[in-house]
Amino acid sequence: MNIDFTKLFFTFLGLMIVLNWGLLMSAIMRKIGARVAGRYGIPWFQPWVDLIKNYAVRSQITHGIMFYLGPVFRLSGGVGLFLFMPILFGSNLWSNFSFQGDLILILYFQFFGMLGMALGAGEGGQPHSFIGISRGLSQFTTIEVPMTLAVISLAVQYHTLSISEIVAAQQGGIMNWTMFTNPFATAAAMLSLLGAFGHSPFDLVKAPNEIPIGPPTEYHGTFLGVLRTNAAILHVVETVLFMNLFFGGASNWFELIIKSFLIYFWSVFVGMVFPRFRIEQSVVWFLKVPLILGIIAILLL
Amino acid sequence: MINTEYFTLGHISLLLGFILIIVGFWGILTQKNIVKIILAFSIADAGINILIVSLGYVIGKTAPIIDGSVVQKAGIDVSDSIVDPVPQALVLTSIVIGFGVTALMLAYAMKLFTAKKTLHINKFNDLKW
Amino acid sequence: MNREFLYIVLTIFLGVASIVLSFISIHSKKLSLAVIAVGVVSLFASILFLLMSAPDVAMTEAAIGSGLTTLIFFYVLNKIKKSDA
Amino acid sequence: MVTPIFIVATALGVGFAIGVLNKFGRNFTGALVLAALSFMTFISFQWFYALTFNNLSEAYVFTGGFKPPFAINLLMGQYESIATLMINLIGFLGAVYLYKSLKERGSDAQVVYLILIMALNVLVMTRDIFNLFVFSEITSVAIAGLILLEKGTRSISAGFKYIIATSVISTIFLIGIVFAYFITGTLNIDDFIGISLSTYKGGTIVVFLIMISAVLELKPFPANGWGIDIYEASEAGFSAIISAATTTASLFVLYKIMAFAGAEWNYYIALIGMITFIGSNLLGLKQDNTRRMLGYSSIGQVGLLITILGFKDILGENAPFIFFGILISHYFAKAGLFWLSGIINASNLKAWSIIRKKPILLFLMGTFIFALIGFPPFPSFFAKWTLVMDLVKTGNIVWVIGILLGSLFEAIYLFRWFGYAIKGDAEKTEEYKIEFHKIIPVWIVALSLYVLGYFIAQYNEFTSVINFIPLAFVALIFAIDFMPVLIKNTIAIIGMIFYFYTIYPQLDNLRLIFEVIFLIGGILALIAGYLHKGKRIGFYPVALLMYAGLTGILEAKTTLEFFYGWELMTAGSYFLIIRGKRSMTHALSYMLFSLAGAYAILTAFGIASVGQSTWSLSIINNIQYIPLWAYSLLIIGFLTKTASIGLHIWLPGAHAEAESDVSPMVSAILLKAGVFGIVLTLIGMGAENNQYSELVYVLGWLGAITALIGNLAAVFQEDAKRLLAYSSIGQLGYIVFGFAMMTHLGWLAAFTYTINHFMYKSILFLTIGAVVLRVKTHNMYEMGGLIKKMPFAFIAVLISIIALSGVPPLSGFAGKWLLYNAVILKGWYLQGAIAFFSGIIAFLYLFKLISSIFLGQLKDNHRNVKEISIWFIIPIYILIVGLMIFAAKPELILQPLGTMISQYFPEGGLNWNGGMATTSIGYWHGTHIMIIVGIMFAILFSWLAFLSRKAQKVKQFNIVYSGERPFTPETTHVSYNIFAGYNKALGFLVLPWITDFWTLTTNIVHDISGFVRRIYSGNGQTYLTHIVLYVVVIYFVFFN
Repeated sequence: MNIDFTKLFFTFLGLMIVLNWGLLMSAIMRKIGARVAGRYGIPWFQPWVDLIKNYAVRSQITHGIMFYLGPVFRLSGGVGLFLFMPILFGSNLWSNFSFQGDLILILYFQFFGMLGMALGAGEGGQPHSFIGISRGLSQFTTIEVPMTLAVISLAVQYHTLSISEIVAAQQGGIMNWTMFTNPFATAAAMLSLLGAFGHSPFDLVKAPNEIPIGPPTEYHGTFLGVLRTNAAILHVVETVLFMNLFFGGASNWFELIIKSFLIYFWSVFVGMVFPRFRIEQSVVWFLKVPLILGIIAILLL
Repeated sequence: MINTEYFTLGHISLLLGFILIIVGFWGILTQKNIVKIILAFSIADAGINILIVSLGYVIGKTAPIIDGSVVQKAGIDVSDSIVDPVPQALVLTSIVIGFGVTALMLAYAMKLFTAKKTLHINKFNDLKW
Repeated sequence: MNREFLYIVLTIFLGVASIVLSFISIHSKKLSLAVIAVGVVSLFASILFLLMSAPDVAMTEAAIGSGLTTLIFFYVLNKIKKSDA
Repeated sequence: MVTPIFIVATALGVGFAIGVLNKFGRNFTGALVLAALSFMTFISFQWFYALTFNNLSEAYVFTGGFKPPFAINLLMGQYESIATLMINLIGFLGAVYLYKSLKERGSDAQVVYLILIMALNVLVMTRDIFNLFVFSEITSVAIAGLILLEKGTRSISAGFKYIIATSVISTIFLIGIVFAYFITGTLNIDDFIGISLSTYKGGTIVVFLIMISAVLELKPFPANGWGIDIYEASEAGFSAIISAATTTASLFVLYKIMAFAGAEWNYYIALIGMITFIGSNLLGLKQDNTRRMLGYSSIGQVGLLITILGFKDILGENAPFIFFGILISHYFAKAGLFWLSGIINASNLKAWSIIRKKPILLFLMGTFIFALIGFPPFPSFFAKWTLVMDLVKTGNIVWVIGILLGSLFEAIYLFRWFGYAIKGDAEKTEEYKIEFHKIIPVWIVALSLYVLGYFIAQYNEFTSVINFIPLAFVALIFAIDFMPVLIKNTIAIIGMIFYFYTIYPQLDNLRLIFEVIFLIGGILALIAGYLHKGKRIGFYPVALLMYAGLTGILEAKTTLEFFYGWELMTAGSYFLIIRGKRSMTHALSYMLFSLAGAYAILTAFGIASVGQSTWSLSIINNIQYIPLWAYSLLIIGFLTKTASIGLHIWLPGAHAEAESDVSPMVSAILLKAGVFGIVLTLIGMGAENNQYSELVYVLGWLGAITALIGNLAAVFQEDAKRLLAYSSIGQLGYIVFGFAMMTHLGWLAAFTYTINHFMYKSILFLTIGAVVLRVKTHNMYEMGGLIKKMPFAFIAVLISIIALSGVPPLSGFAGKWLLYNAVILKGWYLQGAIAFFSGIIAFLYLFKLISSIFLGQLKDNHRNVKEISIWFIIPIYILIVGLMIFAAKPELILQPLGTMISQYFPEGGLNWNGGMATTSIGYWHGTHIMIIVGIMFAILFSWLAFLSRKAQKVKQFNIVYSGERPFTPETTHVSYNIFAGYNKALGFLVLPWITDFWTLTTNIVHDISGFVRRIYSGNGQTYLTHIVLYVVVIYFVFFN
């Protein structure tokens, strides 16, 4: 591999943009949530404040090597997804390293962070971490089923697994978007997105109110900072993935911001409306409607 | 009417032999007393012996013993005037064997009785399945 | 011819008697009676053998089938009776 | 040459002499009997040798100076010489065994014994049918007399039942003989053959009477209650004589009678035999008395031999070989087992666990059981093989199924018994002593089985089969089994390395892949064996036997060699599995599934050989007769070894309970034998151009469902090794799925999985096994926090689970990526989706595995455990290096694989551009991804490490849990049933339906067995009724 420093610079720049946009987006969403609930909410810059505070905490504790590795795996997962994702259509500089692997790489790289996080959380020995992780993994398995079906459907539809080519195939008008050419796959994937973001009704994994959840209480300071950084990046990258697959991709940053915001908003919106599922309910739910939609998407091919 | 051609000594004995075998078998299968079962074997044995001899018997021929009653002429096969000797030899063997088997059965009967103080065959079923 | 007829009559008589005796032996409640009946059947059989030109068979049957067999039956019955008492 | 009449003369002469000389004491008479028997054996052997090797022609012996029919004549032909040799030999050995019993009973018993053997000789040799009757009566009387060698009421009633039953039978026989004489005027069998008896008026009835009594003498099911009792009730040494010698003679009588009965009888004889074979073995299932069970087994074997007699015309020139092959195995093995049962003196099967105290007896017992079932290298293996091949070739597949079904029943109870012996709970530790004169005959028959096996293998088409090098090596290891592990392990490893070195140039690429897995994998697993102290008796011979079988499969050029290797491998792995604690039942079910699978393969090979002139393995490439069935049978057979769903129930227990270094052998290595078989079958179907799309379609679904159910079941396990075992089922499901796609990419994916699974499952089983050795429990919820104690083990598990889960950049991703591409290109979307769903489920159990064992709180009782043994770390890290190389440079393996697969699927392979692999839809650069992820990971790690450089290491319980600080690990315990919610949602999928199904099947079969055996009421008179009814039924069946 010849090291292309221009491209490396752009990649790093893109990562920064994505990070900041992710932080801003989460602030906006929390604000919206608060307003819907009749509260005032946080200021828009709160996530940056949190992040800086976290990185600045002086006293820290560690439970062992895996305690370190957990957040690193997690952040590697997020950054890696970004690295293997073409961000803007038609731009070589903003396509990162997406030419080293295709959609399957993206799908499986999601697990990199999951796995590392699960292990890191386990190292602390906090039982709630186990509970949270086991619930998260349980739910995650079924979320991936409709997603897989949708991806297969897409791959067959466009006869490629390259994200860039899938985006390319959707150019030339809104009606070419997968959303319209393959609505069932889109529907299935969008439902699985709800689970992937873990907002209500699928937020038992984080269960922010009832129990002190494992990782975010155990992890603190720089560890938590790393996790928050990753959350911001990951949210944007996931929305970008969906944008690329179903909504025609983006040819400039503005389009990216609008589309990713709307996709993200969808999950927040649903979360506002529905109560929380128990874990077995969400597992079964994902194996009902989204699964059927996914199967239809495949059968219609 | 019965066909008189079959109404001969040999045929009657043959019939008798069969009947005795059947009666004997019937006894073997129905009697519960071990000694009686052995007796039934004896009856069947007698039946078989009668059967064998009657099969070898030919009217008007004498016993397969070369004595005065058989006209001996040089160059003439005596087998024309005597009954078939082979079945009789068989019967002799069969009688002896039958006796041996009966004796062995009786020895068993005695041992069985000593063991359980009964001769009822249904009581000796400790080996099964 | 006459002798032939006599033989047949004798055979029939012996046959019927044997069958009756064998039934008696199978159905009698008394074991000793049954043994004697079988002995007699055997004896009749040896007469029959004589009629059918088998004198040596007849002798053997009379001696072993009728005589010895009956003897060992009684021997066993006695033993059993003794050990029963 | 001593004329055969001396066999009779010697016995009679010595018999009379003993009557005169018994004042010299019983030892003298006993010696006289032995001398007589050895002389008789010598005569038979002399004739056998001359007739077989010196081309002497058969000899008639005329007695009394007359020609038949006025005198009796004896025939000594080749078959007669074999039969009399067998009878006299077993008579001699039996006399040695019974020496004390006979002596105790006096010289009369010795004479009766001698007369019995003599009578059996005459039964074989005589050509006079009335003589046959006389000597069968003598036999009956002698047997009835000798039954009384055993004291007690049971033997008396058994003997009485025997004598009345044989009297009834001989009455029927005598009537038949008399009428035969009446209508033909002769009693000579040769005359009967000449004049074809059944053409006479009433001839068929006569033949019927003679035939039926000969059959009844062989104790056909179900008219055989009287015959079974004597096996149970008489003295063990005498049961051996009845089972071995009497049976041989009676079979010979039937053979002689069949010679003149006419061909129309053959079918009915075969039918009678088959009913006996299946029925008797079915009833054997329910027996818990050893002798009685052996009795059922004897009768069953005789049934099989009767069937073979019925097929003698169809089998043609192979018939004698098949007949004697099975007869001799039965004869030696059953005699040996009965003798053993006399030495061990444990009437109940479960009580046989006391045999363990004398491993050498266990070895003998195993020899006999494997010989009975028909494993190589025993004669029965070759005979059964030939039998099945010939029957299938002549279109008698239904009969083959019957034979295999009966054999399976027999295997069930014999191996259950063997399992009790090896692994049963030792209830009472009763001492038993081995008398010298009793064990010698057992040894002789056992060794004879091996020797005969060797010689039989030289019989025409089998000559090339046995690669004796691995077997000789196994024998060598067996011979030095008394040495310490260090020496044996080193020799084993060096031997395997050397063998691999010599063998690998001869193998094509396909086989080389598997040879590497089998042998190199085996060597790595053996390294862990250095951990063991002491001798580890019995381990090395069986492990090497398995490897010999595995390599035999690969080296096989013919179907026979393949099957030979397959059976060796099954035998070896059975012993490996049963070595584990609590593995008795699992080993049994493993053996039964393996046998059933092997029988399916055997039948398929038979079908494949129809219309072919060669045995070459390539005949499965071109099956002409019912190919779909043949391929289905092959696949089913191989799927039992890959443990596909439905056929998997043996696997979890077998793998979980096996020893720590055996689990990788039976999981990572052994299962690949099934994979190899499936590959062969699919190639045979014609790979790309196959016409069996339905079959592979079904196979694909089966693979996908296996992957799903296997992985899902793994999620809910609490036993670490059981979890890995279910995981293996799932992984093998992927492999089957990949092959079933029948595309280049599908195969590439499947091979990638095969290689990967070998590596990471070896690592996982070795590591977990080593951990289990340290912490003394399999239960994950009893472990925890071991990362601090065993960092090497943790890293190994971490790397292998990342690889297993398919997360990039490690090698598992290669398989996932290939499979995804293959599925999309093939169009199997739904199956593919199921396979991927199961792939994600793998995360659940992998997380459970690593976190429950290594993360969380360290348990108090594990505070002093040490790192896993260095002998495990070495092979584990060698494998990790392999895994890493595959991940970093996938093209090193995938490119040659692709070339190899191109032979079968020339189209649709990967395009390689440097390290970049592309398909028509996707692309992947393994090396670059590895580098990118590595660099990124390193940067981020150093960043975090820098940021939290001041982080303070805290004590174990520095956590807060629901507002409390825990002070013992137990209060933090959530590793039990951690996926409870998942279980509520999806647990119904892995309810043990399949186990229930097999349990139900087993129960039904056993209930049938229990119900049917009630016909054996124990009442002698009922048995007589059976005989009479049997005659009537056969009469109506035959005369229709």
